[in-house]
Amino acid sequence: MTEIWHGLTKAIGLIISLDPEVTEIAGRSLMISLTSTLLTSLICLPLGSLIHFKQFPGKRLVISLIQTFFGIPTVAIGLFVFILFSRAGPLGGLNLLFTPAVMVLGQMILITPLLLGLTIAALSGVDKVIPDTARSLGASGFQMTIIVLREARFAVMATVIMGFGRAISEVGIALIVGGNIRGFTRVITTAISLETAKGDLELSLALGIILIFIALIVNILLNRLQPR
Amino acid sequence: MTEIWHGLTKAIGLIISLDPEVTEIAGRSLMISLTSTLLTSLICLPLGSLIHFKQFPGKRLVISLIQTFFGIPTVAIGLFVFILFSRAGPLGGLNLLFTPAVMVLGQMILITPLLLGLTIAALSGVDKVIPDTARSLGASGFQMTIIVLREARFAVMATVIMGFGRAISEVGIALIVGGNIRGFTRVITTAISLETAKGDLELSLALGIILIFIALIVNILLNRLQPR
Amino acid sequence: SSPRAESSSPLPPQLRLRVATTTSLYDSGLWGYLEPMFERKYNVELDIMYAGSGKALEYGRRGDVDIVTIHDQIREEQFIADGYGVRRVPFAYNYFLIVGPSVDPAGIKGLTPEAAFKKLMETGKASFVSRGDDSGTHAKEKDIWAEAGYDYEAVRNAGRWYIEAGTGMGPTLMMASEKQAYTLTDIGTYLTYKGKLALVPVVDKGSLLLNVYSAIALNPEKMPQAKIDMANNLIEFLISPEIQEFIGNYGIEEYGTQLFTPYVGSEPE
Amino acid sequence: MPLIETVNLCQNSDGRDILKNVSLKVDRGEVFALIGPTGAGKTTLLRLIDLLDLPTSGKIYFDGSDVFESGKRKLEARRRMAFVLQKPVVFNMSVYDNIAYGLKLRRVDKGSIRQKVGRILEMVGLSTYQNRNARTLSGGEVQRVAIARAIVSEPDVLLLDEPTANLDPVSTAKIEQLITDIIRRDDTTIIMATHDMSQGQRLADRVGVLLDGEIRQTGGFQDIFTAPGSREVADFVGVENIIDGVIASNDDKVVTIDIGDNVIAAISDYAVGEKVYACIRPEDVTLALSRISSSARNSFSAKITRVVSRGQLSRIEMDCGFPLVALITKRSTEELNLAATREVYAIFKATGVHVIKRKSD
Amino acid sequence: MPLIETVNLCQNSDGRDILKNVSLKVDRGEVFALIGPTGAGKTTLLRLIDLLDLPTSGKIYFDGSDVFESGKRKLEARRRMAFVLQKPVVFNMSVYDNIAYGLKLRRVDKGSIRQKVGRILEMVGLSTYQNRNARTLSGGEVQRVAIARAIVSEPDVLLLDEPTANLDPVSTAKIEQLITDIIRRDDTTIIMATHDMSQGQRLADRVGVLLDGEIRQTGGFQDIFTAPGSREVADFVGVENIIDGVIASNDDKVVTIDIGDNVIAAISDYAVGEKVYACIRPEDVTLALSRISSSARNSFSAKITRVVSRGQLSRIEMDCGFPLVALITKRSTEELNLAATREVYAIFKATGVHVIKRKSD
Ligand SMILES: Nc1ncnc2c1ncn2[C@@H]1O[C@H](COP(=O)(O)OP(=O)(O)OP(=O)(O)O)[C@@H](O)[C@H]1O
Ligand SMILES: Nc1ncnc2c1ncn2[C@@H]1O[C@H](COP(=O)(O)OP(=O)(O)OP(=O)(O)O)[C@@H](O)[C@H]1O
Ligand SMILES: [Mg+2]
Ligand SMILES: [Mg+2]
Repeated sequence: MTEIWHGLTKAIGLIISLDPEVTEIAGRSLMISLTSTLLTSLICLPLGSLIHFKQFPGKRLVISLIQTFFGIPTVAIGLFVFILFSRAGPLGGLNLLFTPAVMVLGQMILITPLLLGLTIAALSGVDKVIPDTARSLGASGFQMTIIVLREARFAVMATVIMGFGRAISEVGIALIVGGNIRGFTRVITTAISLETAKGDLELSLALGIILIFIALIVNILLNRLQPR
Repeated sequence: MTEIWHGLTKAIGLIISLDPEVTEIAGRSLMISLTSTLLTSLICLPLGSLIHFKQFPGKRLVISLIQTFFGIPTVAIGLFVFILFSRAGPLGGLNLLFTPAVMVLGQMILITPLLLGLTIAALSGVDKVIPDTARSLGASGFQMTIIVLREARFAVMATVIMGFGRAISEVGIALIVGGNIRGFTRVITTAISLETAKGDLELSLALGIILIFIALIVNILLNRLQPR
Repeated sequence: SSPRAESSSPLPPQLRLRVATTTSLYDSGLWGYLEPMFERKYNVELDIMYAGSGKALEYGRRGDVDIVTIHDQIREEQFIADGYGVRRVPFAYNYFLIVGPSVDPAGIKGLTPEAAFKKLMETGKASFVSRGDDSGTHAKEKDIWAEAGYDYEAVRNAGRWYIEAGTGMGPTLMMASEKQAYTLTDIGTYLTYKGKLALVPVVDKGSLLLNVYSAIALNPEKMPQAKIDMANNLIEFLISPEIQEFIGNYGIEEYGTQLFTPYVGSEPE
Repeated sequence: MPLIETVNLCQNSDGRDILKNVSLKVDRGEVFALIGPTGAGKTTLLRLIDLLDLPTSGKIYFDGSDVFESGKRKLEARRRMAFVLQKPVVFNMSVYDNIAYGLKLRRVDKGSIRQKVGRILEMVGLSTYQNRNARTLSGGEVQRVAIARAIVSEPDVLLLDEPTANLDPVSTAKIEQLITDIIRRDDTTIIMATHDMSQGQRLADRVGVLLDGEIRQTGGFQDIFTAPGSREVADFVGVENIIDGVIASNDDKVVTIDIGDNVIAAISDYAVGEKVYACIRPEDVTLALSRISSSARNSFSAKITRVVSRGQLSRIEMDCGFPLVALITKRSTEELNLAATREVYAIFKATGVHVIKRKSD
Repeated sequence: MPLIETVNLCQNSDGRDILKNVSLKVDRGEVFALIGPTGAGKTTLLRLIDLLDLPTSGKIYFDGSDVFESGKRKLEARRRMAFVLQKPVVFNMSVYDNIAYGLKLRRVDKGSIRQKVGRILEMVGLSTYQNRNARTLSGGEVQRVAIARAIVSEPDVLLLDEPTANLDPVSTAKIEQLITDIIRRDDTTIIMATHDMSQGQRLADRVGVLLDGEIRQTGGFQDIFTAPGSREVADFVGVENIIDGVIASNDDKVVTIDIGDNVIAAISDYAVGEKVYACIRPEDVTLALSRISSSARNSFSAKITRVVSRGQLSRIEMDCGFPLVALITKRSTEELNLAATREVYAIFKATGVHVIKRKSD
């Protein structure tokens, strides 16, 4: 257990001393995962609402598929994106492999089913009378979506926070398509996996604690955004 | 892109031929993740409801913390459990390291914040009048919880499916505390990571596709459980 | 694809022997063949954990395994000096390679490793991907830099051409191939990945590239639970003539070249 | 041209016909009341008119054009209407924001919003509540917010589903006043569903009786009230005395109806031998303690079986050989000292009897 | 011993006093109606009595014991009550399962459940709907399910919050009949909140007037109706004529009240010089075209300012030097040909005037 205490004190030490390497890695993690969460939210909140409100044949199946892709392993997504962007792959010409941009993309693929599925779940809890009332007052489809998302704001915000958590904590994609290049694509999770491979469990734990700390701050800030 | 097609055909081949090693690994993945999801659901659905319904000081903070732990990286949990159960650790005497049991435990830790947080989010969507009505008809706290969970069944089921997806797709814990021992603790995700390390991308993708296939079947079966 | 899927029901712990092995031995598939042979011979269940050398030794220090098989001589000796291991028993070796694009942009083909590294540093154009993960391979790379006369920290900060990947051998090779860069690799991993790589061996000679695999049983004085007898059985097994011969022939059929040279009887000079 | 016209609207759900061929025309500026018992389909019809649901078949014309032509047309039409739903809900925001919502959707500028919402808050008496979260309001307060929210955007058509169901008499009077003002000032077209027939009478120009998914009768309130077209409508509008009979004589439209042991005089066109119902509204029956001479043609000796108080009125149930119910003021009940078992005379005019043809079944 | 007693219940929310020192006693088998305008606190009080919320202060005794003693006691007490909420919701399950829910909670055996639910479905007229998902029901149908669900478990205490707000007159009559049956058969104690004063009158033994969070008056319906204890209560129970005055003479309780230009005769104990309100119920005012001699002491010449129709009654607003409102039958309105600007005589008895002391402010 001493490692855990050491990890904790080491984490506190690294945070307090603003260790430059850790700060840089943490900043990159935050940037990449915030970007992917934001972009995915912009796509998935409206899209999820659309799926929730529209009646169409095969709707149940679509929802089942979305929920199923909750369970896609990050390595599989990582490989898929890797193949796509590798020199021999169809998008190889973009020269994006082993860059933060492609890590964002991979994370977006990862959290898309999650954000879609949870948006639909969040909306399923809202009283049916709410969208009817909005429409009766003249709301267009989009305006109705907005107010219903607003009514379900607690669950919607949980969805976004959840998506961010998933993005910032995943390692498979970051490792495979980012490559864990020091000073360029190394993020906290890939750094942890490196330190673990090296056998430095304390530093790994310290980095894990720092990650949680970042998540906590983001969570608090996101919750501030939520209208009362 | 050819790798993706090859992966797909290989996956189909492995499924159709019921390849004994793949079947064994898939069965183990399923067993471990179903067990952890089931146990965690049994704890977290009632506990999440309790947190939702009880008013207590610091409630907002507790919920924020739960949501924050959405973002804990699997490696960190893996290391924590590893240190706990390693011979030098406090529970080393139990001799559980590198066994499926400890993998279940690790997955339970991983999905606990998720199930708690999403249960609370799911319940937040239910009209406040529903629990009042239940209580006015004589429901005890527990009975009220049941009916409210039932009213939010879509979101609750999404929560459970989501938890299962997270459990079966994670690799950090399985690798660190399970050790990916062939014939004993190897699950699909650790097998994928091994094949990736070995450079067999096609087999990795095939295993990823099989994982999704399993998730789909579980999803459909779970959705069947859901009352109309 | 498995020779032994049906006997998968777990045995009680006292009949299990735990081995932590370095990745290259595992990924090459060698252990996949040795494991059932040993199990049959000694009626024991082998649990094989693969990891980088650093982590494998950490498993050993924590007492979570009974024996380690790795390739990092300095740390191995330290491990024994610290009292964790009994003795170091080399059982196989091969040579590292420097691989790179076939056009050889830095013009290092045929040089000694230390001369090749010197040239890389001086031209500063052709990229080099380093494992950067404190693995045995990474340790070897650092040795070469030292031998070439550079301080490793200076190398790390020499410029964008020096890429620290911080991952395993396979991904490092893939990255080097994608970036058309040089890298240092063990021969086993290179051969398994060869089909996916646009890289060729450019430097494959020089005593510095020697890569020795050895087995260390855990010291029962420090780790009373360590199964020293069975660990010794495994060591004996590894250096027994039949297995030494098997190791020497392993992979020739698949890759067209020898992966490992048996240590016993043909020790490197 | 009617502002709203429905043609053969049908709604079918889970194999049940909820609406059957509903054809209605409502003119600009008209106030139309839909009345009908619980489950008749009032809400379903209003939802269709507000274009919230799609009918199984049939057409809806708004201002002369088919609204189902395009999604855009639907939104345009809906923006000219406002609907106060039967189960009013408020959004989880302040009372002010709830009421301002429709205006914001229409991109009204902030200043006008403030002014309009301020005025309407005043009108519904919720000014002091404007910053409260609307979720904490009482049932009646929610209903007032819902009404305010609907009328603040000055719609051409106002759809009201039981607008005062949760309100006490004083608030009801206020809301009715509000609606009356809107009718006067803005020439708003109103379609309302109400259980409260007197509300229908007070506010509506025309009434449609919806029974079991069908519009059975439309017309002025008084017409329907005094001359229901069928037994079912008569039942629903509270004609409690419906007596089976056969026309026994017809002397220049003054008929006598044979109801078994007795004969009722009435005014009707029906020929002798026609099977009919004689309908007498309870309030058209007067009671006397002695057989007084009057112009009323029908006078029966009766025994009171029950007296039930209904606000300022009393409902007197009697047996005259046939059951008969009268509604008289409480005052008269006290003055005449009416109570069960008392013998009285029940008197009603021939013109007070409405005759409906019985369907032969 | 009262079955339910509240002592100084206070409820405060967001700094507002919603209930202020409410002390009530309701006896076993009694039917108690809470009346009060929207936002008065009726729902809040019923929720406290059903132990759904905790009061800010005060106590509640159920069957003699303090219910807040323990969670278990609360559940026990709550299981002996049933509450039909103002905004009834149904669970997302069949009508049958909705009604059976409370019985299942009490672990009643399947056979009895089937029998009880079957009977109650019959009573509320929803037998054919038993397998429908309750979410698809109409507003009134939902309300009937909610009532059925509450009474099927045969509670000792039934709490009803606006039980017939969504129902048409026929369904209302049916539900009232149901409630009456329950009262008769099971000796159930009932506390109901209602806007519909005539419903209160029909069903309740005793009425409490809740104004602005305070119980202002309790008593028999007739007492409160005819002798409201304060101006606010008078206002609320619909005494539309409330006239400021001062007692000018008192001759053995027959007083004259100086109201400025006129004098009203009344019966009262107050001494000369006391500032009072004279309250006259509109229905106690009769109208005549000529000054007829009668026993009524008060007779004023008046000019009609407005005639409003209220169902079978007409509301006549007049100016007699002071404003006065009368409620008479529509029939009389027609016979007397009453309309705005007509000159009439307004007549009311001294005993029809209720005198309330004015608070000096
Ligand atoms: N989805 C549905 N499936 C089956 N029946 C339905 C569905 N929706 C509504 N109904 C039925 O249609 C009938 C009409 O419902 P509607 O809500 O229009 O009645 P209403 O006249 O507004 O009644 P109320 O006065 O009680 O509000 C009801 O009997 C209702 O149960
Ligand atoms: N959480 C709260 N914060 C502030 N005020 C509240 C809160 N909850 C209720 N109120 C106020 O308390 C008052 C009483 O509410 P209550 O629901 O008891 O009224 P009611 O008598 O049932 O009215 P109605 O007849 O409209 O149903 C209302 O004015 C309401 O706005
Ligand atoms: Mg309705
Ligand atoms: Mg209320």
